Amino acid sequence: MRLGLFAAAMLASTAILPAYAQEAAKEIQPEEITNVKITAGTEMLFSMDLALNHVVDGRIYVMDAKTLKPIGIIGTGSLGMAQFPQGSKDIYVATSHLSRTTRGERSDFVEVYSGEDLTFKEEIPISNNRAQALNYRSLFQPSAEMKYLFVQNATPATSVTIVDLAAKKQIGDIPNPGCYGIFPSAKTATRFATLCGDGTVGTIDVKPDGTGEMKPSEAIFDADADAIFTSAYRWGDYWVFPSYGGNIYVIDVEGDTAKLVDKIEVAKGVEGNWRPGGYQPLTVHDKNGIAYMLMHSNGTEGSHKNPAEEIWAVDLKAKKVIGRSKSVPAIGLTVNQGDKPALFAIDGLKAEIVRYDLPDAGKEFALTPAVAASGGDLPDQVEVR
Amino acid sequence: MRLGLFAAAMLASTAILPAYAQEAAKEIQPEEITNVKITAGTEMLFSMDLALNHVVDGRIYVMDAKTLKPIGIIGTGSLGMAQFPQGSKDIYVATSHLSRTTRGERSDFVEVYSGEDLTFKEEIPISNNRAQALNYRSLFQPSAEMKYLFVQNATPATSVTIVDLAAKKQIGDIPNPGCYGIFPSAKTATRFATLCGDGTVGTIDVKPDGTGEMKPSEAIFDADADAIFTSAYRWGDYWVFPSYGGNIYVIDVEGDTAKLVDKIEVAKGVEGNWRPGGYQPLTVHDKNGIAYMLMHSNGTEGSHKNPAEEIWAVDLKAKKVIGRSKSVPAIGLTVNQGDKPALFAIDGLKAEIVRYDLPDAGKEFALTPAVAASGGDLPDQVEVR
Amino acid sequence: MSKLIDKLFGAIDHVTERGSRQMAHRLGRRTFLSFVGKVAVGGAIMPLLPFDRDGGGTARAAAEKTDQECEYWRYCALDGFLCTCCGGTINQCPPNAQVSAVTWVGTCQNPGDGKEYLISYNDCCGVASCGKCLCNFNLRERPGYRMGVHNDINWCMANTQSNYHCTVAAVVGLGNSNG
Amino acid sequence: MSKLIDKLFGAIDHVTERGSRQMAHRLGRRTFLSFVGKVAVGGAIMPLLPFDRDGGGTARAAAEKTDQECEYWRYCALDGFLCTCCGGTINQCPPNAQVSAVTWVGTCQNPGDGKEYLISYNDCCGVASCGKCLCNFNLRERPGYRMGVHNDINWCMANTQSNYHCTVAAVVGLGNSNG
Repeated sequence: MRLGLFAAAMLASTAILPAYAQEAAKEIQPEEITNVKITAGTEMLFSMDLALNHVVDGRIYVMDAKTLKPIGIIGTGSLGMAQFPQGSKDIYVATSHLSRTTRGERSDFVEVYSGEDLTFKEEIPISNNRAQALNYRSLFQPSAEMKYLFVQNATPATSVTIVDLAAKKQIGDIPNPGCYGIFPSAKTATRFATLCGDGTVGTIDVKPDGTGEMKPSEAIFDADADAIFTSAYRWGDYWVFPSYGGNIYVIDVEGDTAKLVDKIEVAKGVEGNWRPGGYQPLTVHDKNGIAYMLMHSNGTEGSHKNPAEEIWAVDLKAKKVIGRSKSVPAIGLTVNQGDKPALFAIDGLKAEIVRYDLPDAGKEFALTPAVAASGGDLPDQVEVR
Repeated sequence: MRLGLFAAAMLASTAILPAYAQEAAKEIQPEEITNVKITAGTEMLFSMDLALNHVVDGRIYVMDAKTLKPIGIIGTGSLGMAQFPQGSKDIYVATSHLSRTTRGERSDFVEVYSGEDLTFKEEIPISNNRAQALNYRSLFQPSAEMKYLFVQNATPATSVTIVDLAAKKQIGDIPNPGCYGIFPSAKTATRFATLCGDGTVGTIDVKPDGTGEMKPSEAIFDADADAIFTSAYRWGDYWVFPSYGGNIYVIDVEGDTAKLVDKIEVAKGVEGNWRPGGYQPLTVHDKNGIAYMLMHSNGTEGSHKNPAEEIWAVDLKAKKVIGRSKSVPAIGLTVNQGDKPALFAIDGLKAEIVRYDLPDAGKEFALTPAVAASGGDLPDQVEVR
Repeated sequence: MSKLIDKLFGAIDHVTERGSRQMAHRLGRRTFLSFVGKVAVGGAIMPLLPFDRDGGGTARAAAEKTDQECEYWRYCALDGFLCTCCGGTINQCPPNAQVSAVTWVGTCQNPGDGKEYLISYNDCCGVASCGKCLCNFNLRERPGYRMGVHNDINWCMANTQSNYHCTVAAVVGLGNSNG
Repeated sequence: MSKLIDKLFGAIDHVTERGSRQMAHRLGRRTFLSFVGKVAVGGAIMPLLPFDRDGGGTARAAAEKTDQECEYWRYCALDGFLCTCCGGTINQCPPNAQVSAVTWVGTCQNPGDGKEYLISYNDCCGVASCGKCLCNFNLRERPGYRMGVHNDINWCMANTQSNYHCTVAAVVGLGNSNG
């Protein structure tokens, strides 16, 4: 029952409630009003909604990954980023709040929410310079061992805020001028890489005092001719990037400076000028070593955010396309990492999340449409854990 | 030019801008980027958008009343109320902001915006107990002579916050238990009336120290059998209320206690059981003494928010319906007060504002559809000044 | 029962502060409690409500509406987002939303048994507005001068986390609308 | 010109604080200004731009698009709400929205004269998001490591009032995309 009928109770005697309601109480067991409990171990799908029409009120729609039935919502403020680290039970949000909703003073925070019941746990103040951008997974990343959280800043000068998770405070703000995006080392908790406009990849080692210098790699890509998307996925210790021109760059950021491991020319020799497109155009099933890419035909300069017509499966070891399938007009894609893999795509036109079931490991590539559900007003990132 | 090209300038030399853009500057006069100036004397239409799907981010869409072309937007926070006093150049908003957008500490304010350029001017803190309700014009009213602003509170216990406009501060919070809505006296700046659930109308005189006692009228209406809507308009010194049952109550609040002046049985004897409906179901053209009402047929208990099928014109002096016309499914209605009157209706299904031109004074009632424009996500009040 | 009342009053004093405390004082504690006592603690051992909570079985067969549809019988005076579309159930808020401390009520007829029930419409609070399944029925709804049956206001008003998220519809008693 | 530069630097120092000041320092003041100088003050006395601002006349005849449509030629790299649908014009913010202190640029071909122009996309800031005429074209757009041509970020970032409202598209120079 909780506090349910307070209003009715309080106001009954002052003619605020009609007489019939005052007579209403009879011998019946009133229903208790409580909260839904999330079943432990539920695989969750997270649709990040930019909500551009109401940009101060972004949110994460949380769904059951199997059925896409709603579980709840987490508010993410103004152009907030979110992270759902595998192995963690928490959800991290880096965002901004304005003191008067759409105006007034800006305050930035890393916020921690429980992945078990979606409740707010705590907030860590950070400097007010984080990139207020569309949801790109590379703008907010945890380090190896969850020692740090890294937040990409832009004023528009770029730098990276370092949050110490044990101390629960910001310990540094390291410039990465001309560079953007955070790609942490898998083994070294103090190390991350960043993509630079001159085609190099910078590596930054965070010192205990929160400072650090960027060490450039050799030139790895050409931002004019074949720009790399900043939405990347891990494959083992590597980071896997799609490029505007239809290639996959496999980059090793574990060392002192970053190295190009492989460049797979996915679309080469295929008729129709197919290219990757969208905001999250590639995902990798780590165990199988298969990348899935959102591809559109007749690609041109400027088509790099076009929704997909097909999803391609690329075997990263064999370095070849192993399958193609029709797709909803998707602008974002992720894959779960279990033994029964499924793809989750953002239908950019319907603003829906679509689940495609994938064949078991070793079977031929095919997509089986399973379920679809609203992903919010303008979802631009999808994650699963 | 202002500060336009800062980013490009700043970043040009670091390979962040492509070479062609660095070469781009040629002999050409760059356009200056400025602000639109609103032509003085523009009659403005205000569509108040509840934006329930993003309830923290309510807004007023401001349009040119003649063309319904957009002029600008004023953000109104969480379930904010607005007032556009005739004769004033300012716009007043009573609203709430949360410290973390959708969570955290609540702070309530009266905010003042310029009616000349829609910019924010100042805010007056008020106690955090105002009614966070749909937009009802009676929940936020100025006194005569603009001495006070009155804000209806609900915790759910009801009271009225008194804001002294000269001192720019809250001076009182006067209980109106069992009552709701504010209907200021036209002549006495310290006096307002309020509707009560027992069918009386309370009158409160604000003392200089911000206190006051409520004096009940005789019973004026029956909240069970013929409840009065709380959205009312002025006709001279009177307030005009529609009722669920299809009547108009003309109430005089100028005296020590309120008095029923007239009860006009608008729908009596008309086939089809017509009733008023919506959130703002009646408006009055003060000079002509004509009330316009949103009417739906087959009215029943619970149909009082149904959208209109017709708009009826009621001559308040002659106490009779002088015309009926088809209407969009309207849930709100207002009329401008000039010599070329026009009605502005909220189409509740399309979320549009529709302008109907009215015949000149003395001519037969007819509605001429003029223009329509988006009123936001979920407009629930419309005003013109 | 005294524990329930203590809890209720404690919460009221805490959440609605001056206004409701004054009100309770003005009305007298006994009057204040007379209604709540009957509804909240009457017939405490009845094991089950006489209808199916998910709208299945008899009730559903008669009504042909699920609790994710506006026309479901319990929603006869509900204005808001159905929590059943937002991760909640007919009487449970989504995992992270506070149950509102105060409510409005409706009296709705269950087509399954033809009886009327008193429905408590609790808002769920403190989370961004859900935005799904917006419904608006107003049977016996009245303006704010009958606050206990008024649905055009945020009933999260008395919670520490006051943002509106969605609305549940719990049966809390038998009703009698006298028609 | 020095007045313009003072104004520019003053504003930059004020609004973007540490980050951009460091950046300007690191790059050197001369480098920093080399691009702005050319664009902002080149050919200061040309009376009119060689096309119709409202998309009428020759330009419109060729393009058949008004500046309230996404396909209008100036919007070739614009991602956001058109201010022309929000109470602004092609190069004027609505009355109460701040012009952004920083911008991204595009190089778009005007079908009216076949020439390419450098377009400054200024966001208008400090007012609730407009929500009308959402457009998204990305000619020569690049990720944030080429920040000056990146459009997936809030360019109100350097304003005291940082909320995104809508976007204008002002011609600030002749362009040359080399194809």
